Amino acid sequence: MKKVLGILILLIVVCIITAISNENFFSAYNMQNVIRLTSLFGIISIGVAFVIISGGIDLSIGSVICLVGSLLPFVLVEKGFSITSALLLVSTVSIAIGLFHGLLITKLKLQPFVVTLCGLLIYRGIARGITQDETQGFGTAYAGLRYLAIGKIDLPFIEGFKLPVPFLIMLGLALIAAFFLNKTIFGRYLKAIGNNEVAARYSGIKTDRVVIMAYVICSFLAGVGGVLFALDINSVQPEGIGNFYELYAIAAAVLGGCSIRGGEGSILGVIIGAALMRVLRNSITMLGIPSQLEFAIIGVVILIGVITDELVKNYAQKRRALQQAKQTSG
Amino acid sequence: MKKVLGILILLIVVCIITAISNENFFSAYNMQNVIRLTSLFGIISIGVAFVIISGGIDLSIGSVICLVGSLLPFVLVEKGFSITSALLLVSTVSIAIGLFHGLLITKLKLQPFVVTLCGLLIYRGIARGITQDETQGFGTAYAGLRYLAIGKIDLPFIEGFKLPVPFLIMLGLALIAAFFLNKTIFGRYLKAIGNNEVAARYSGIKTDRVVIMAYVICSFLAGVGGVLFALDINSVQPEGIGNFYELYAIAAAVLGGCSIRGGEGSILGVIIGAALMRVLRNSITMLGIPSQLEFAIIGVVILIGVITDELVKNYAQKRRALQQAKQTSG
Amino acid sequence: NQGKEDGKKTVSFVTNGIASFWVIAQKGAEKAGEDLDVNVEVRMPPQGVADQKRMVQELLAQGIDGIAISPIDPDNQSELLQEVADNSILITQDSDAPNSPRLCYVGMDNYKAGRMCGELVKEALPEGGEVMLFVGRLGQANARHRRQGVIDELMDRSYDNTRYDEPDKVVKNDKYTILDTRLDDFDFPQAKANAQDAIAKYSNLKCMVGLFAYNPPLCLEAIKDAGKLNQIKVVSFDEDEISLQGIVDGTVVGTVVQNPYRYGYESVRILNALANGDQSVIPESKAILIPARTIRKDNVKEFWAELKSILGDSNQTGEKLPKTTKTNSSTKKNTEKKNESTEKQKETKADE
Amino acid sequence: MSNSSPASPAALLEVRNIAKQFPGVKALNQVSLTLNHGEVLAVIGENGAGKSTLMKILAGVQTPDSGSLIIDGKTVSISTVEEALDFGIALIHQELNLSENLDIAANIFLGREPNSWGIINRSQTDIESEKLLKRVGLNLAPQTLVGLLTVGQQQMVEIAKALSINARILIMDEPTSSLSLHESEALFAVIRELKAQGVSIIYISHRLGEVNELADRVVVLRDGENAGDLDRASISHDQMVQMMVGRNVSQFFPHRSRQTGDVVLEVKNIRTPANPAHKINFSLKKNEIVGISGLVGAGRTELMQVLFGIDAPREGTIIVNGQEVNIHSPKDAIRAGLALVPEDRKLQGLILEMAVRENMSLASVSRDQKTLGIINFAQERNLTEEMISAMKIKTPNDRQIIQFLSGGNQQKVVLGKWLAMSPAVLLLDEPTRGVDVGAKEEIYHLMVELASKGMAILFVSSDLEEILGISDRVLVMHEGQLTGELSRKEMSEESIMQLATGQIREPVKT
Ligand SMILES: Nc1ncnc2c1ncn2[C@@H]1O[C@H](COP(=O)(O)OP(=O)(O)OP(=O)(O)O)[C@@H](O)[C@H]1O
Ligand SMILES: Nc1ncnc2c1ncn2[C@@H]1O[C@H](COP(=O)(O)OP(=O)(O)OP(=O)(O)O)[C@@H](O)[C@H]1O
Ligand SMILES: O[C@@H]1[C@@H](O)[C@H](O)OC[C@H]1O
Ligand SMILES: [Mg+2]
Ligand SMILES: [Mg+2]
Repeated sequence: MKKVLGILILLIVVCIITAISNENFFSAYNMQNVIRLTSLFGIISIGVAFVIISGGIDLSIGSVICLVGSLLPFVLVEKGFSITSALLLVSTVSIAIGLFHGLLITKLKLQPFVVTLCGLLIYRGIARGITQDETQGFGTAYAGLRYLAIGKIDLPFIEGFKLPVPFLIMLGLALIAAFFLNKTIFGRYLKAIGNNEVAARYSGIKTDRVVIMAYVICSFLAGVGGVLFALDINSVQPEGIGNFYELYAIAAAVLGGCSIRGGEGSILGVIIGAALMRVLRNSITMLGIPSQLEFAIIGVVILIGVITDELVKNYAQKRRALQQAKQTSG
Repeated sequence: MKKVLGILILLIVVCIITAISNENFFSAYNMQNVIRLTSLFGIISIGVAFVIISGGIDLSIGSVICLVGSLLPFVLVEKGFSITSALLLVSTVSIAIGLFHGLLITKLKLQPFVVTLCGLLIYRGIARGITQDETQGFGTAYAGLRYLAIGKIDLPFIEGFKLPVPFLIMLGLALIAAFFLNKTIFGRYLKAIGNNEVAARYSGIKTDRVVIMAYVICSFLAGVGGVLFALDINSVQPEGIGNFYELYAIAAAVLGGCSIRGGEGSILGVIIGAALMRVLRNSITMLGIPSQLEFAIIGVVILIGVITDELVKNYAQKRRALQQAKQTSG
Repeated sequence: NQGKEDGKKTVSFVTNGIASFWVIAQKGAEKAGEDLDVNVEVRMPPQGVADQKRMVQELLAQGIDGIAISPIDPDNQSELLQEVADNSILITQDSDAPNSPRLCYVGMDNYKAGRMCGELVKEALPEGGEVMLFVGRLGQANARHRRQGVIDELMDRSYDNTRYDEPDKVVKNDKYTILDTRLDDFDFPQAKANAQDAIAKYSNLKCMVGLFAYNPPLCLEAIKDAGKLNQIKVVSFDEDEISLQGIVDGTVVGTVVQNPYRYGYESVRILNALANGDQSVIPESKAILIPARTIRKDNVKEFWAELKSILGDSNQTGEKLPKTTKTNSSTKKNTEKKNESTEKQKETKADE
Repeated sequence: MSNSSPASPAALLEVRNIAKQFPGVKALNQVSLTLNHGEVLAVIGENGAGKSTLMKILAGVQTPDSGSLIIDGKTVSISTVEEALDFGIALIHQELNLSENLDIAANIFLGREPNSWGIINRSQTDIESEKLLKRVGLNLAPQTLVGLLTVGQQQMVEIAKALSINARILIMDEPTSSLSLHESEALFAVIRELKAQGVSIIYISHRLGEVNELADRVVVLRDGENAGDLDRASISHDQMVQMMVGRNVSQFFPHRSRQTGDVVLEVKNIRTPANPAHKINFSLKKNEIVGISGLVGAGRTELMQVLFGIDAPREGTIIVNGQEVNIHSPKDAIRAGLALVPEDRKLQGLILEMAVRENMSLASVSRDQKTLGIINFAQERNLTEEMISAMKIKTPNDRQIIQFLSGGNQQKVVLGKWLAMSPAVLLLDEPTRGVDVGAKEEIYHLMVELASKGMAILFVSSDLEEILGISDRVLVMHEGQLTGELSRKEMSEESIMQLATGQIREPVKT
């Protein structure tokens, strides 16, 4: 909880500043949008968090989003698949990608950075090849399916505000993810491996399986993200969609307390990290800052975030060590 | 040398296949272009190799290229700087960026991945802010300066073929880099730190300085790359230039035998890696493969490269160990 | 190239990026290739100027017979264009480079098209109001010209395509306020988010102008989502299906369309003729202007049908297609640099 | 060849003709041994003899190339850790293997969490961990993060973890190498208790005293082969050494009194960051060998690290050769004439992927540089060759990658690296940890030789035998405090232990 506090405060501060300078920030409409996008980015960030906790990295998720996001409308609209078989297909594809990464990393002992960098190049290439770079969309059809991404649900007590459906999806996934991470053997193993793979192996853990599972989860959630992004924007340009999303997701995870060294991370933190990234981009518009400076500002805020985090952590560690010393000597 | 062999063979194979199917591949004109681009990418890859050998990573170089590449024409053309002061300015900027990264990584102990990811966002943002997203160029002026990037030198014996000037720049930088890496204390320290930073510190090495130096070299060479890219294309779009170049540079370094774990790497290998990346893209056009598939193919080739490399390395290690056993027991 | 041996020429069509817009152009180019028995290579550089340069040089290395290019940054690309002219045949399309040694230009005037777009805004908001612009990148010359055209039209300024309003300043007169231009770098989710953010921020926003093909549909999504279909008008550029449907439904005021299919077709036709030594294809004006057209509710069905037939089965429509535009008149207008919006409007209608 | 013991009906485990080839090394060649019910079997041998490899095979971490394992008379195959656990075999590895980000309970039950449908039963692990911690004498809450523990405490957690398995065969690979006498005693008590319960134990150690004290039987390995067995009656120090090394190691502790010279190092009122409550004062003379003794976590390493500039002291002064020196980094320390052979060879001492030559010159390369930072390769080669012959380092050549050398030879390279700097004061932190008898002897001789040539040597050791064996004087620490100083005459196991457990005593004037 403590780890999450810093970033939560940062999020609140950004919200307050923006709200003060523009009252529309807290309008139901704007909040709905921010929440919907936070949910989409949150979902892919949860996936990447699993991989980061296992001590790996996944640079390919932007391209997985691209591949899945292009394939879905492509097979539905151009190839006439049924919704079920289309969803089945894209799930299979994303899971297969994760499996592929996991196998190369565990069995061939390739570096995650390198494997997923190649993935980044390959999957987008495949998407572009299949679609011939043509923009894919659902036209005006598939309203039911699109409800998953753009639907909203009335809340009983709050006037005007409706909850975007992706938020519920994200919430469900986040709860499951948090449960897995904190309460199950899998989560325990994942953290152990991220911290010390050899120790985990010597304890009889089948580390390869756990690591592969992490990559599968990551790619699968990227696939879910790809589906939702496609349904949301209804217009997927294979060349452009998802570019750099891996970096946003990693940034969200790191902001949320995942250590790139592995072994550490909380799902709540990751969601807050993703929210901070989205709120920032929203705030930049709300505050009337030119688009050009958007990324510079996001970069600076992340940097400030991790620097403060580091300083606070150092301080906390020193205090804790001191207390510990007292305890043992006492 | 052995490490470089595999990738060299791959490069030659790709060249031969392309040349067989399209005689123009080996035409003087095409070779000049391939060599010029190889040189530009080679320069930035050398920089990133230093950081990788130190055990770090630099994700920001594409944005450094963008910042420097936009600043140079901006201050020359719009602000009327002299060539000397403009070059001085961009060198200072790129060195300052490296220093900034190095200090955050060594003194504040931030993760290189995170620091340079923020850099990736920030520097491009700054470039876009300064230039207001306007495309920057030198127009028809600055022919002398532009000679650095587009000039060609007659070779005494080879008819028709002229050597692009960037190749000479790259060659010079590569020789200096190889010298530093292999013949000087700095290079020795860098490799030691990449393998085991703690042991290096315990041996009296000021590891922070060496690491900072690696980041400075990397940013500086990215800056040199930025200058040359700008002079070459003469038209710098701040939001587009250099996107993903960090990944190409890292891929070239990894292909060339740098281990992402640090401690290992050869400059010759990196240059060959960069050449392979460029030749591949050229070949794809020459072979008439649709450009959509370009990245997919590059990704697959890199993957095959690292997989074979891994397999060969394993095999070689086994053999070497066997020989050693004979020696020690004999 | 295999083409060389059987005497077939090979020409290339180089775009400024990747977009469905260009896919239509590609169809046109390929159709011309078929009709005229010439090899066509279409190249779409995904990463801007550097990529474009590389692709062009690779084409030159292959000994290409002619290149029709949409230069991303014509002023600064003069050397590359010179290189093409020296080693092959150079024409420009979509975006012109008048100071280059190009033999001819196929396309429209983006500044002028921008002004047409501005007229649509005026039609949408006769009383005036707050307007937002959305576009992928401002680094691209055509985007800048379009944007400037819209602004100048709304500000009732003179016809001057060298003007440039800094993107971070609000431009306004007593009627219209152009609040901002938001960029998305071809990141579609962000393009939609930009539209949503604008709706959230400006409660008095009256009109959204999407300057790249994908922008208007995403603006429309955002407006629908916000339940503001009656309050915020969308003015569109290009012929995305959703934009066209929007015009049919009345949710989009209108769109300014180019004719990318014809850019492709004409480019190949001219290159082929030039490569075979036929100079007569080049008009005196050195420009084959295929002017932008304004599509409104009254002509959208007709236009859409035409578009569908082009894309659906180009074999049949090949004949119907060249609704040849007599370009001379419009070229003159163009050179007059006059801001006669009503006249131009008539002219575009006459094109139909 | 191997003299495999005859299969006795009482045998719980039989290892028959196990062979294991590593790339380049025949780690095990037809090795056999027998383990009976309820016995403590010690396995000894020099560094690289193959002890750990054999144990890893038993624990399912590695698979043998040939040979068979027989448990309860049945031939079995063990190819994973899980299978080994199923047979009741647990291994405490030579190196610590804990996840520092998890708490004690999580580490103890890692891989064997009590669970229903994958959901961990947290309260159960806490309760059981608490019991186990009491058993090994560790007074900590099960919820404490392992990363916060000292090395010794972590080792005790490893032991608790092994106990939790309720193994029939418990293998301990050098469990005491990071334990001090005190903790070692606690461990021995646990071992005896287990033995009484009928658990069979395989015990590996380089500390022959312990072996003597604990073992029912000893199996000796040499160069990956059986070198003989000893039963309880014939276990003796000399006999073990003889079998391990293949020769008599005479004069094991070569103490000779030397004339001491001037004071070289003076430490005044130093307060270390880990133990800021206490000020440390002592001095060191030329030609002197001073040992620092104490229990695990007594703050000895911390003191060495402060002296060498790894950690900054809270306050105090360090005086070398009469001059106060400012030490903020190892570089400063080196300049002042200090050198440190650190505690953890692999982590702090060596660049494992580099050659012997490059490791040897790592400290001196900047001093010996030609102009402009260019490495003087000839000088480097000469230096390395000199050291290799002077210290009798066993390596095919100076280009050998150092990780392929045995522990003792690696340690000599680390020593050589510092001797090349001709330091006035040599700091050694556990210089013989994990080093076999043969190499140990050579290191002791080297220390004595260096001291007689005028070097001042300060060495930390948890091995009381060697402290008593070669120090001219001993400093004893307890929880960060220097509790006393004993002259050669005064030192004994008892007097040291008194101080090490916190009974302060007036320093003796020398
Ligand atoms: N994974 C491995 N790969 C290659 N060689 C190995 C490996 N593990 C051990 N060896 C080699 O096998 C031999 C036996 O090593 P082992 O660790 O079993 O020795 P040991 O008797 O435990 O020594 P020590 O007393 O130093 O712990 C050594 O030469 C060692 O270098
Ligand atoms: N860098 C550090 N930060 C905080 N505490 C530390 C640090 N290093 C050591 N300590 C603590 O200081 C105390 C002394 O540890 P130190 O390692 O110096 O003891 P030691 O006598 O050398 O024992 P060992 O046999 O474990 O090496 C221990 O409680 C340890 O946990
Ligand atoms: O230049 C093209 C432009 O005309 C169209 O509107 O959008 C895509 C661009 O590439
Ligand atoms: Mg061992
Ligand atoms: Mg110690």
